[in-house]
Amino acid sequence: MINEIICIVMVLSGLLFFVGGAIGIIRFPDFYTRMHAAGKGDTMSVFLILMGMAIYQLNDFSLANLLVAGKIFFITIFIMWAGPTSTHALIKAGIDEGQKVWTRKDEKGDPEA
Amino acid sequence: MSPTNITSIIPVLACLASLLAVLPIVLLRSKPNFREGATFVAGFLKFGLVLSMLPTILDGTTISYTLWEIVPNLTIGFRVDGLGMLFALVASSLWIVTSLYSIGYMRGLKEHSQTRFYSFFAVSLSATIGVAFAANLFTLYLFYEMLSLATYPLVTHHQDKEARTGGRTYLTHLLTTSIGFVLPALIFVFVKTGSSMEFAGSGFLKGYIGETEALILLLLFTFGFAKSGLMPFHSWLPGAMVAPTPVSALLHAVAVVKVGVFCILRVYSGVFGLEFLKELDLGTIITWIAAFTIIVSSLIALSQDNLKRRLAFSTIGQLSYIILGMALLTPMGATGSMMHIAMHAFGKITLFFCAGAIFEATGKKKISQMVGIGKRMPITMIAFFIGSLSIVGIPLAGGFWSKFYLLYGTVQEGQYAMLAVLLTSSLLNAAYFFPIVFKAFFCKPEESQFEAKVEEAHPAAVAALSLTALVTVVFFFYPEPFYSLAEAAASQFISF
Amino acid sequence: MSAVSDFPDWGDPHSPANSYRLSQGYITDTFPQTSVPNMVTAVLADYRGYDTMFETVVIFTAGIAIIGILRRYGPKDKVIPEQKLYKKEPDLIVETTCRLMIPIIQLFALYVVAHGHHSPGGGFQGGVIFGASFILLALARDLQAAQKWVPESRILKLAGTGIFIYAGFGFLCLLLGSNFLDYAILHKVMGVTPIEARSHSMLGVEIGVAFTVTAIMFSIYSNLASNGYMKEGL
Amino acid sequence: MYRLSIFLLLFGIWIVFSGQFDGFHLTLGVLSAAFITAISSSFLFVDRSKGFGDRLREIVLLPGFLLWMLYQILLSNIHILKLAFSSGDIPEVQPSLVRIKTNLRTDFGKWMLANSITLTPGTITISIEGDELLIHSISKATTEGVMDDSMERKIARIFEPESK
Amino acid sequence: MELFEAISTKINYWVYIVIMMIGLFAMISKNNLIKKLIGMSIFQTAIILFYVSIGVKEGATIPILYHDQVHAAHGDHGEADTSHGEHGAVESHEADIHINPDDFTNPLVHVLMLTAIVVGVSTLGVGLAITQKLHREFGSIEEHEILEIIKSGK
Amino acid sequence: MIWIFDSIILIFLVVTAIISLQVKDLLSASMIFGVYSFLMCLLWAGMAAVDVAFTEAAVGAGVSAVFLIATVFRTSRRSSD
Amino acid sequence: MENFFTLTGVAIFALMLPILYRIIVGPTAIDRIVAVNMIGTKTMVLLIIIGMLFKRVDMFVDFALTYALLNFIGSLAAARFFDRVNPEKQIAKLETKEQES
Amino acid sequence: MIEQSPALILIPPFLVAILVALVGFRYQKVCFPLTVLSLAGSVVACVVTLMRVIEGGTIRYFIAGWAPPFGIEFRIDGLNALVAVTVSSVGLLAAIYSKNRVPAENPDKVSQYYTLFLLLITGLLGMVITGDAFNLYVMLEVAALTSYALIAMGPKRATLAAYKYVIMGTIGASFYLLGVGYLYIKTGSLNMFDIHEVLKANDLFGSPAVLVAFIMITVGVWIKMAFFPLHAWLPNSYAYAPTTSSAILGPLVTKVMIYVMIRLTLTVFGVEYTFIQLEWSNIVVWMSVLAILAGSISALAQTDLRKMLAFLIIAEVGYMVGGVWLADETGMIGAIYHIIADAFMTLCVFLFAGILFAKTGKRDLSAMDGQFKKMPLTLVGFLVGAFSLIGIPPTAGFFSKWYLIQGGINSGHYEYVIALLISSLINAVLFFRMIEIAYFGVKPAEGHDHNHSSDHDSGRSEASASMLIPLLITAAILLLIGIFNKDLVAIITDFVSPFNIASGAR
Repeated sequence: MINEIICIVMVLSGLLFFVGGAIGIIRFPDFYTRMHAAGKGDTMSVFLILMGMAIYQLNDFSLANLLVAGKIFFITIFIMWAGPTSTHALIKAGIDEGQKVWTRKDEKGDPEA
Repeated sequence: MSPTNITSIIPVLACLASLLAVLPIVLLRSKPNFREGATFVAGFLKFGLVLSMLPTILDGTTISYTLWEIVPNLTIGFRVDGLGMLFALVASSLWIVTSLYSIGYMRGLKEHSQTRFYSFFAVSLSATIGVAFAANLFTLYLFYEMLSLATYPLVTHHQDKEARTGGRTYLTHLLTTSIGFVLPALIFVFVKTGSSMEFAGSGFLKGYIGETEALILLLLFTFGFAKSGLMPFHSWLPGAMVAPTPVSALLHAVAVVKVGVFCILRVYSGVFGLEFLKELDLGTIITWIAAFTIIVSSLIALSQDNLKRRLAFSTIGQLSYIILGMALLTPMGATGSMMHIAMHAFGKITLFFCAGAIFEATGKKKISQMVGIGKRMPITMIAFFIGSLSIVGIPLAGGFWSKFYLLYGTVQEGQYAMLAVLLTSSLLNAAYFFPIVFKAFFCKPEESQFEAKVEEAHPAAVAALSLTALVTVVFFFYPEPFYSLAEAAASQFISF
Repeated sequence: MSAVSDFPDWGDPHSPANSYRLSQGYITDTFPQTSVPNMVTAVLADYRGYDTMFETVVIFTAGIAIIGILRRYGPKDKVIPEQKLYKKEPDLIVETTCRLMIPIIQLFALYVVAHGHHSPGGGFQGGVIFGASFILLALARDLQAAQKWVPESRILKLAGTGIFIYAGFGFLCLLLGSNFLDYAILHKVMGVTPIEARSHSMLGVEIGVAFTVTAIMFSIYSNLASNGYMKEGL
Repeated sequence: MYRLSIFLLLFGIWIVFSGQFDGFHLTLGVLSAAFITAISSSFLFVDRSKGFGDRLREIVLLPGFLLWMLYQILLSNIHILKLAFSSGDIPEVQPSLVRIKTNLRTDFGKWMLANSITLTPGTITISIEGDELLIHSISKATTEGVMDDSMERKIARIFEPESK
Repeated sequence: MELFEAISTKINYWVYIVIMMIGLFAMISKNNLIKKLIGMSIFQTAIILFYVSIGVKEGATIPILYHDQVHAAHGDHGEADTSHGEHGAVESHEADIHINPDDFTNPLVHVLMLTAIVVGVSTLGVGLAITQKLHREFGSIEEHEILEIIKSGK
Repeated sequence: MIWIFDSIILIFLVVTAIISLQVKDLLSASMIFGVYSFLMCLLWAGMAAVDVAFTEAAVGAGVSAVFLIATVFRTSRRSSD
Repeated sequence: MENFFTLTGVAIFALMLPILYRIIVGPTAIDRIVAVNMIGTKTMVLLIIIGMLFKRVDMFVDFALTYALLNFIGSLAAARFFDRVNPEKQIAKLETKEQES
Repeated sequence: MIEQSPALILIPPFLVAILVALVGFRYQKVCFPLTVLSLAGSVVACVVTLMRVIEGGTIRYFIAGWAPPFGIEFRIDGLNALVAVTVSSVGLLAAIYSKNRVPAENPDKVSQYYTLFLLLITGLLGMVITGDAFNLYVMLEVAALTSYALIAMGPKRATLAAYKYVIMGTIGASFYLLGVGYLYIKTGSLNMFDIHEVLKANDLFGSPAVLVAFIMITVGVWIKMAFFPLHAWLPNSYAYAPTTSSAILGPLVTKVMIYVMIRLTLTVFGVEYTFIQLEWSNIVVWMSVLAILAGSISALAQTDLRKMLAFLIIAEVGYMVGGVWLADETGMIGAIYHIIADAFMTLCVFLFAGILFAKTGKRDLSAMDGQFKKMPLTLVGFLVGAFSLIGIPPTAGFFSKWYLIQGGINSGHYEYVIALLISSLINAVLFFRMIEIAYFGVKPAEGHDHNHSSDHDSGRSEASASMLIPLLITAAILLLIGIFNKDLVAIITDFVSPFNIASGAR
């Protein structure tokens, strides 16, 4: 039961961060800032949700389930490696492509132009 | 009256004799003498084989041999009867003569590709004999097609522009009609009867098809065998005149056109049966078509200046005699038409030989240039005269007899219109042949028309044409073999 | 067409016309007959092993086809001289990540191949993942690095070996006197029961598939990415 | 020795993956781990000079660091959330590019640092050039956050104890 | 609700047709060669969707046996493994394992579609290779441009 | 329960399919095709076709998207339609 | 609990909508790619959730992992694409501009 | 070993294909002998299987030993075996022909070429001998992928043609797959014979799903065989592909697809359903009439030799589709016989086109200029093929036409008969135009200078033996299967007659 509650809490908070990422990706003005939302929001929320699942999986404890939880944990580790790297790669790609950095100072123009 | 039948492989051998001759001809291509020797050997062999069957056939017996069942229910079979024998006899004998002539002609003109010429000549002859001895419609068609293709290289032998056009006309006509008309008709017959389409003395189609179908089939067959030169599909014949003269001779006298006519006769008698045709009263249509062709072609012939073209149109007319005779659906008409196959063959081949000889010796093709040539080439022109006699149908030449029987047939049937047609056309024949002879012998040539020396053609050619002329005369006095063959055949077609 | 196709009685419910003895039979009989809990794998590699063999051949064909279409050999085609080849500036972050990942990906790929019997996966998926590890290397460094690891000749060898393994199992059955691909006969060689022989042969077959897929996936990638030169990639 | 340890590591991972403990699958595991060790062991650890003790210390200290990182990620997410839900046209957003210098020497250390910076609030590493990191920062505050080198020191304590 | 459910069970088939038409349309009408290939992939996927939809059974699980069933078969038959775990679907462990076909989706279509996916990716690969070759030779991947080049070039 | 997922995914599928064909930038098109593949994979997972989903995940998401990108890189990125 | 997972799934789908919006509208290709990357992550989570619903997570974990992996490869490939098509690096330019402003 | 012959049909080309890919990569010389050997092995296996079929009736071979609905089955009857023999022997001949051409046209890629070549044959053979609807799809794709590549390995325009082929071929194959899916929904089976049993047992013939399945399968197969309105991919592909490719694709791919159509109509859906219940025969026959006419007339307009032949293939496809849909036993026999005959005659003319291209480097008809002098033997081989396409007696083409026309008359489809005849005539025109050019030269000699011209190119230069021998063998085969067509037809009849296709009465 306690597992379930932990799970629900974690999943919900994960969802919350997802919402943050999703809103962020719409609202943020330029590519780089959106990248912040995407990269960070995803990593954390995936971590939370998956760990929630893993904990729920341990509800009835057995070796098999432990291993499944271990695998889920492994995925999260993986995400934590891969997430920043791909964020980094993409943001670098954006710079290579010549995406303009949106700055507060020129407020007159279209931020993305 | 059912003729007794024996099985023998001789017809096959007769057919194959010339086909196999191709091999030595090609192998001996570097030695012209041996090559032509091979041609002769094959020719005599073939003639001998054909002749060896003659007595049997004259007894009223047929010889048959089934070679191969190629499609279920359909065989490649050989069967020799009177009509086939008659035709085979003419063809094989004339091959020898033509070979003789062509040696003279080809060597005289130093033509190129002589090996190819002789090979395809031999193949054509095989096909011709195959047609003559075909036991069923299918075999007939096979050899018919084979003949069309084998003669193409002969027609276009010169390989120049004219030859190309002529050859194209030739093939277009023949293939269009054979594939477009004969083949469907053939398959239709096969589908309807389901039989093996063996020629029977009195036809086998009766009872399988209705009147309309019969009419359509009849027309398909009649026009389909376009080698016979019936009027709408005749134009290949003058077109094919571009061929070397021996080929023209072969085409117009022996092999090709006679094959066409022969096929038509075969179909009328062996497939439909003359009685069946009579029952449906289909003969009249054919006679009118034939009559039209006769008159029109004769009229056209009058206006031709090129000798070979004139002969070609003459041939068209003469062929229609044969069809007309058969379409009269009387025994006498049938006999006459069959005899005309032979008689016209000998007559016309003589004429062509002569035309070739003139061309070889002088290089002239036009009639208007031949004034006074009779003095220079007396033998040739005498032969020409005899040939014309035969074609016109005047006594002292074999043509008289066949025409006689044809006329007799019309009278017998009471078709006086046809009688009139035949007579008119004979007059026209005379009108377009005799002036040539007259001018040749009795008019003075304009000066400088001929070069200094104009002599007779190559001896072989002269020999050949005199031979045929002689034979033509002989047939007037002794038409017995052909008459009895024709009568035997006719008696099978129509029970008296 | 779209209108008509609605007519037949579709149905997700568990008893449409498709619960014919075929699928029923597959579900109930696979385990007793082959001792493989993953029915898909069992059907794939055994009942319809012939299909799968040619599925592998399709992959192989695609690889060869792409080499045939795109590959450019010879000095005259070498439009880009060696020194003008694109030199990627090293990116430490990506490279390190990939370096750490690649062995684990490969291990995972092998795991997928080996556990096709018990969980989803099998030769094909494992092969793709394994191939992806090479692609990852090529992306992280450059094509040359990956090429050094699996040069073209080795790709072909690998791919061919894979199919040979598959067909070899089939052929062995044939030689032992049974039908083509009838693994049960292999118990004579393996020394286990026929059922287990089927199970083990399936694993062997999957390994063959994995070989081929690995090689061909990388081959396709390297050809496509280098436009046939195999010199510089994406 | 290096290969053996890699092999053992991989085999451990295999067991996590596999979840089957019968002989057959373990054999397969040994084979695959050996295979991977054979073909790509050189990828895992570039720096082989480190002794066993160093590795052990890394393993011991890493979880702590990870937990701290987790906390940082949480912070960064909250930060994003705050930004996302703030009204108006997000006044706090004021991006800038920053260059910071690092004292870390090893590639692995730099990598760790870069990734950590990416995961911490409001900053993303764009590139590493020599010992300089180019960082995109979302606001003034985060720029300042990245300037202090506490993170770098933590990483250095784990992976490069001899430096500093 | 009944009606809604009826529609929702058939929605697969409707959508498959829609997707197929999208793919077909793209294959036929697009000018860009890569777009065409993407359309082709979508088209193929639609077919796979159709097939997989055939095999679906309401309330059935993935076509892999439960561990318990496997163990029951492997272990001694007499020793009944009582731990059902959370899976209630296991019927019995008596003499032999008993597998209820309704509990598992149809594995056959999955097998077929594995093959189809593989074929799809192979075709895509070959198509892409041909596209690259075309670009190499004509310098364009727009069909109408290529056709113009051919027309003007020869 | 899963049919809810199914229906949502199906709608998404149609949308992504259309987008990926309408986008003028081929690189985006291939990436969006990747999304399409993701969704397909989800759909199949939802339909209990695990192996198919696995394959699609491997092929659609990973390999074929990379192939497409490689080709776009080697040819041209702009599309007239 | 099952309902909870279903609702979670639906919520994640709902969260895909804004990302989808970014995909449709996304002014540049790279925006789209970022969005695609995000959808990939969400898909992975969804996979696990589906596994939960089937009560067979052990089967679904494998390919969630595959998924994460290949998603990574996909975005890496896209990034490399930009790396290659823009050979002159613009980082320096960007910085100078930054300093000017 | 003899009872394994069905499996052995496929194994030699399949395994050797891979061997070629492996070994040939390094040693190019071994590719050709290996290819020929393996195909020869396949031919032997096919012939053995045919003999067994003739002796003992249908052979059933269970792959992997599972009984039919579960496993995949080869069910080999007269039709299969005949077509298999045809396919493998055509493959063998084309392989021999390819000896010099492949290194000439694709110097770097010999091993790949042969691998693809062998895999194509494998795929086609697989399609022919399999008894499983889905397996057929897999084989179809093997064959399709290889043929895309084989075409795309040609020069510029071939690539575009190959692209078109990829698109069309995929649509076709996918339609086929969909059709199989519809069938599977209704019957739950994939084995062709089993499907038929189920359809019959549950009386599903009225179901719209089966109807849609039928439509989809038929349309899919039609696309693949380039039936007239769906033929757009074919002409350019075959015209611009490497010569060996067109020599193997032209004869085989469309023919095998027609085999597939026959197999599906007869075995899966059954005669009753296809011809009687649907009442589509008339429409399809009219379509085939259109196909024949369109193919022939388009062929007339071509100057490119191979393109012309490609259009002729479209016409020939019309023959066969029409022949099948005449719903007449003889027509069916004719169609099946025509598959075999047409495979060889198309091979013959494509081989010739390849030789010509190799010799002159020209694609259009002017390449024929005066070739009679230069390579008479080659021309003889070509003539046989041409005559066969026209339908001139002793060759196989005549007899197939014979049966087809017979079927047409039997079933009262005179329009089909007429179309067939018109097409024959057009073929005649086409080929005699070519023969004329070969015989006379483009600009015919002006009477006097034929001596001159014969001096000019007196040198005879036959095609090299590796090209000439297959051509002559093909020509000989054409004559042989023409002359011995009765035995062939007996086998076909044995196969067709149990289906009780209505004969005659209509």
